[in-house]
Amino acid sequence: MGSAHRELGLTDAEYRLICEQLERDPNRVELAMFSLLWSEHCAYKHSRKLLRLLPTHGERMVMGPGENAGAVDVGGGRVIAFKVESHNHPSAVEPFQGAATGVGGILRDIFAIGARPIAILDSLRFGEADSPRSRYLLDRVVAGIGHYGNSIGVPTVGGEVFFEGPYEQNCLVNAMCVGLAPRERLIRSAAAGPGNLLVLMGASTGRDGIGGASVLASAELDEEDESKRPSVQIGDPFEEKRLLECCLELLDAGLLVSLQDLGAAGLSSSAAEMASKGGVGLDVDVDRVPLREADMEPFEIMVSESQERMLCVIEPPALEDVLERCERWEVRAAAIGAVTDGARLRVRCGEEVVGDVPVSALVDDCPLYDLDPAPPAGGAGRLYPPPARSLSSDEPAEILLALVGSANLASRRPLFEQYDSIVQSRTVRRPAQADAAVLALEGGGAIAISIDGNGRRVACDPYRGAMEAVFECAANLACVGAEPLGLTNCLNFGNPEKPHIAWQLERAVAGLADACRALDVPVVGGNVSLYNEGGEGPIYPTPVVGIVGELPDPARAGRLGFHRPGDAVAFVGPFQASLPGSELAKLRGEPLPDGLPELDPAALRGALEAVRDAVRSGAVTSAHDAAGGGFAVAVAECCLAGGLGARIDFGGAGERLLELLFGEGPGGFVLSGPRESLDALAQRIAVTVFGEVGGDALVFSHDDGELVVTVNRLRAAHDGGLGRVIGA
Amino acid sequence: MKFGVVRFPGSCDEVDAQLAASRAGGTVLLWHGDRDLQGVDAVIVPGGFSYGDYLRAGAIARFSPVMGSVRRFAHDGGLVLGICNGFQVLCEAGLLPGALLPNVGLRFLCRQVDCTVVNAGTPFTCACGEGDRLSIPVKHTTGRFYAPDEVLEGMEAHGQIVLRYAPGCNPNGSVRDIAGVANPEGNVFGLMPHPEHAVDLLTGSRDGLVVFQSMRDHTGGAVAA
Amino acid sequence: MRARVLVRPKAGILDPQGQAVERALPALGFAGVVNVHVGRLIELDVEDASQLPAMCEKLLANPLIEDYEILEHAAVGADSR
Amino acid sequence: MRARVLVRPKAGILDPQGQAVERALPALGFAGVVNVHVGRLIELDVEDASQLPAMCEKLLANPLIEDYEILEHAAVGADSR
Ligand SMILES: Nc1ncnc2c1ncn2[C@@H]1O[C@H](COP(=O)(O)OP(=O)(O)O)[C@@H](O)[C@H]1O
Ligand SMILES: [Mg+2]
Repeated sequence: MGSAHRELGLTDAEYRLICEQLERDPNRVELAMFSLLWSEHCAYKHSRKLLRLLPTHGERMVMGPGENAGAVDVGGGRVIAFKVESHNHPSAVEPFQGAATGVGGILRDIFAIGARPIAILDSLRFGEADSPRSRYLLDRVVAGIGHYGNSIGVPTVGGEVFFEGPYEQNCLVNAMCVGLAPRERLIRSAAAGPGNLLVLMGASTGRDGIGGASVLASAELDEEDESKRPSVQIGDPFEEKRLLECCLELLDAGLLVSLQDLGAAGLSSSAAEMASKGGVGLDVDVDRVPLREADMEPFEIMVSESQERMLCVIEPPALEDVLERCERWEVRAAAIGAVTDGARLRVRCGEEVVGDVPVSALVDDCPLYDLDPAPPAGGAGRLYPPPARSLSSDEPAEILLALVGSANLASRRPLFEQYDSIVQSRTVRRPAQADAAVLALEGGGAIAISIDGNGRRVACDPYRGAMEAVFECAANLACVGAEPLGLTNCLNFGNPEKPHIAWQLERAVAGLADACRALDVPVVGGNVSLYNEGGEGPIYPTPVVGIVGELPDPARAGRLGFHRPGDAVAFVGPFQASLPGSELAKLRGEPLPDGLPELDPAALRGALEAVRDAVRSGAVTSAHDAAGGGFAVAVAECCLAGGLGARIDFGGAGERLLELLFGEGPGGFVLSGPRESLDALAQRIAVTVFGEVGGDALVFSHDDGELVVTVNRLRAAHDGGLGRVIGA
Repeated sequence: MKFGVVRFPGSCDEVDAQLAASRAGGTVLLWHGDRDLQGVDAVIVPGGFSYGDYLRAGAIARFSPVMGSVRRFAHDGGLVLGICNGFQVLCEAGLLPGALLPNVGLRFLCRQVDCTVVNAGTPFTCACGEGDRLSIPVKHTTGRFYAPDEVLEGMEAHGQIVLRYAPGCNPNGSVRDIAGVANPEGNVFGLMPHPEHAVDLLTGSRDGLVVFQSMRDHTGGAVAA
Repeated sequence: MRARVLVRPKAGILDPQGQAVERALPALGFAGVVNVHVGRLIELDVEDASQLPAMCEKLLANPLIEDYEILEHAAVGADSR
Repeated sequence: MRARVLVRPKAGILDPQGQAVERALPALGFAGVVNVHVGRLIELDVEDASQLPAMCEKLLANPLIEDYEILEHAAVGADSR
């Protein structure tokens, strides 16, 4: 046995298994294909068993995990497709192109099932905001996402950014895409019909990412980034725009039997997946693949990760029509092979067969590993060093200003203004107008989308932290009046071969599963990114959750800002404020607690439904959930969004003043509206009406006096917070 | 009234423009490779990233076959509206004076801005009043209008400066706060703000609708005459 | 023939990209750099070099805002890939 | 000293701009143009030219995906404005 397989990331045992499957040693082409398809990134070796815990059935679900994207029914013959995916490692290496190609990749997953991409969201994590590397990465990543999304004409309607030390050496760049399709246009990737043709469309194939994404995403980044550098892929949104329009036209014309994007592991993975799902074989002739560089070897062609390519199966008589339409869109297209009835993936180079493997060996036979979980010795506080202390005041007004201006809570305007959030004319709620993005659908109704995940809280308590992520995402939807239809997630974790990371992963997936069950929301798909570690340790365990919901009337979509002076302000929901693990605790440099307070899923669900109904019925003027920074920051955000002050009676807090003002936890909402409407809500959930909208300052009167901050001062702190980071 | 909306490879806002124009008349898409303008009464060159904005925004699109026809259409007095990338294309094509340069902030910027109607006498603004303030979004990286001073003086004198960013609202460093300009004859108009994204309160504002209504009113008048 | 076309913003037109580079350099420890301008470089193999000026005027540069300069620097192939 | 830095996509790395220009040229009547690449031109006055390579590595070019070439072409002032 040689050692090439080890350099390619395969263990000796895995290599032996490959030889057994083939009944001989693999040749170079075959080994290259196996090494990629059996990588963590493609084979989910350490996560597949866990993912089976997630609930994947729901009444409205149309496509679930296993397809390029999940999809839910939104009535009227329409479906919404969506998925979130990570591009962490490529973005750490080259942030602009890494983020751009991350967007390009998730867009392809959406149109691969026949949906037109209608929205992008991004979820980003960087090291502390005062780190030069974070600033550089933030600047380039946001520019890269904007470059791709803006140029291709898909609005970026939402997202989130957090700055925490553990991401310093391993940033997270997750992108979510949402698509819309008439139900009959949906298509699967399963190849079918022996004799049918395999057509490769889009960019020509170069040496991009040879050994790229797959290998990159399956090993820890270390000092030797250099050696991984030649594999940087460049995104070309202009190419993808034509490819997208062309694919949708081919689908509308009924010309495609199946469709699949090319992503990690390029042709190898796409062809193997299509064959596996269809229970057929495929012949691929690398001689017919349009190349960007001469003299590429067959193995390079098979694993190249050149962007902006799609693979489809068509019936032979359709070829001429397909090629003509491709030409009209200036999309390269070439028939590169055919469907066969043997269950083998055969690679040819003209007449010569240069690779021949059973499809099932590539796709199904990669060994799956059991995790060996154990909680970190000494708890989260030992695993993660406490953040640096940046705030020492106990004065409520100073704390409030520090929080609203802190990197994690400051206005995201300097970032989201770099994204086109309105193209395609559906955007009813843009960033900063409401807790979730709202898109009106042609034919009536609307959808709401949010993406959330607070790694610090998951680090404190993987199970409850992951549940909180789901509830927070659902709360954002409730605030615009939307009901969740389906959930996608991206599991960003460290090295799962380490017991404490395995434990984080296992507990977090259990938390996701239980929260989804509590809300009856199916998981329609997702992505897993492991080995996110730098020299100083693992990232915070970061499950990122994206939920799509629906609301009947876009005109009634909720807003977060106070906007009617004289409205009553109420705090509602089964919220239990607690400071450990909060943003304030972070500013104070406190260590992470071991565990978060227990939560009551049924009560949380009740609150979500009550808020949703209140928003939908038009009974309230504004709705906003209390998340980072707790209740006081939530109220401040309502003031900022509406440009109005408020007077809040906060008597009776006593010793617990700071905890009640700034403590965090799920299930709390700030609503404004007519007093009677808010009182009426009390039949369904806990409601405390304790204030009124008006004036130009936010005033909390408490037992020891008053906290008074003018909206202008809040705004200066809030607007300036990120400006310092991005140098805007 | 029939609006034709050009579609280049890489156009993004052509469907939005069609939707907006359909509130004022009929619409049809014009493929970049076709020379036939299908008898439209007005042409809209939409926003987006024609040819990826590669080389220079609008530089490649202006050579497409449809633009030859648009040029003749404009010379014959037909109404041509260029929005954002369309404005860049019309400048590159020489149908409008000046050029668009990278924003002083160098970043893409998507923002609702206030604009002031400077000349309400054009076919594109005749349904407005002079001095009207319109809330319309911008979204571009290359929107800083530039023309040499002597050209600007001529433009001011001929009423070619049709739209300015309201004081304090200039998002890109455009000279003299210029947001939209016309040719001397007044039948070709280009602007960086996107009126097609301001035609419905549901999505934020309906202040941009007047541009399409003006075109319709103007065309209706011409037909009646 | 392999040719290079250098395109730069015309004198007198604000060049924020050049300014941004100029501002960034001192922070990286590079002092004494001024008058920075950022433009475009186009490299191409052309059969008939006499076409180059027209290509620049029509497509590669916008004469209203940009100056260009043509450098013919090698026989075809030297730099091609 | 006035220097010029030419920055171009590394060989083998996708160059979408170059491709777009190459495809556009024939339609404009310019035949026989191939191998088009689009990069950046940076012109600057620098006191200490020995700093230029470091400047390129750190700021002016992205060494991961771009090559650079330094042309020192004139004494300060010749081309400055
Ligand atoms: N965390 C997860 N939760 C649910 N489904 C997942 C998760 N991770 C991956 N999947 C599903 O596994 C399949 C394979 O994922 P992936 O390799 O990322 O697909 P693709 O190659 O199309 O991007 C997809 O259908 C995806 O939705
Ligand atoms: Mg896919």
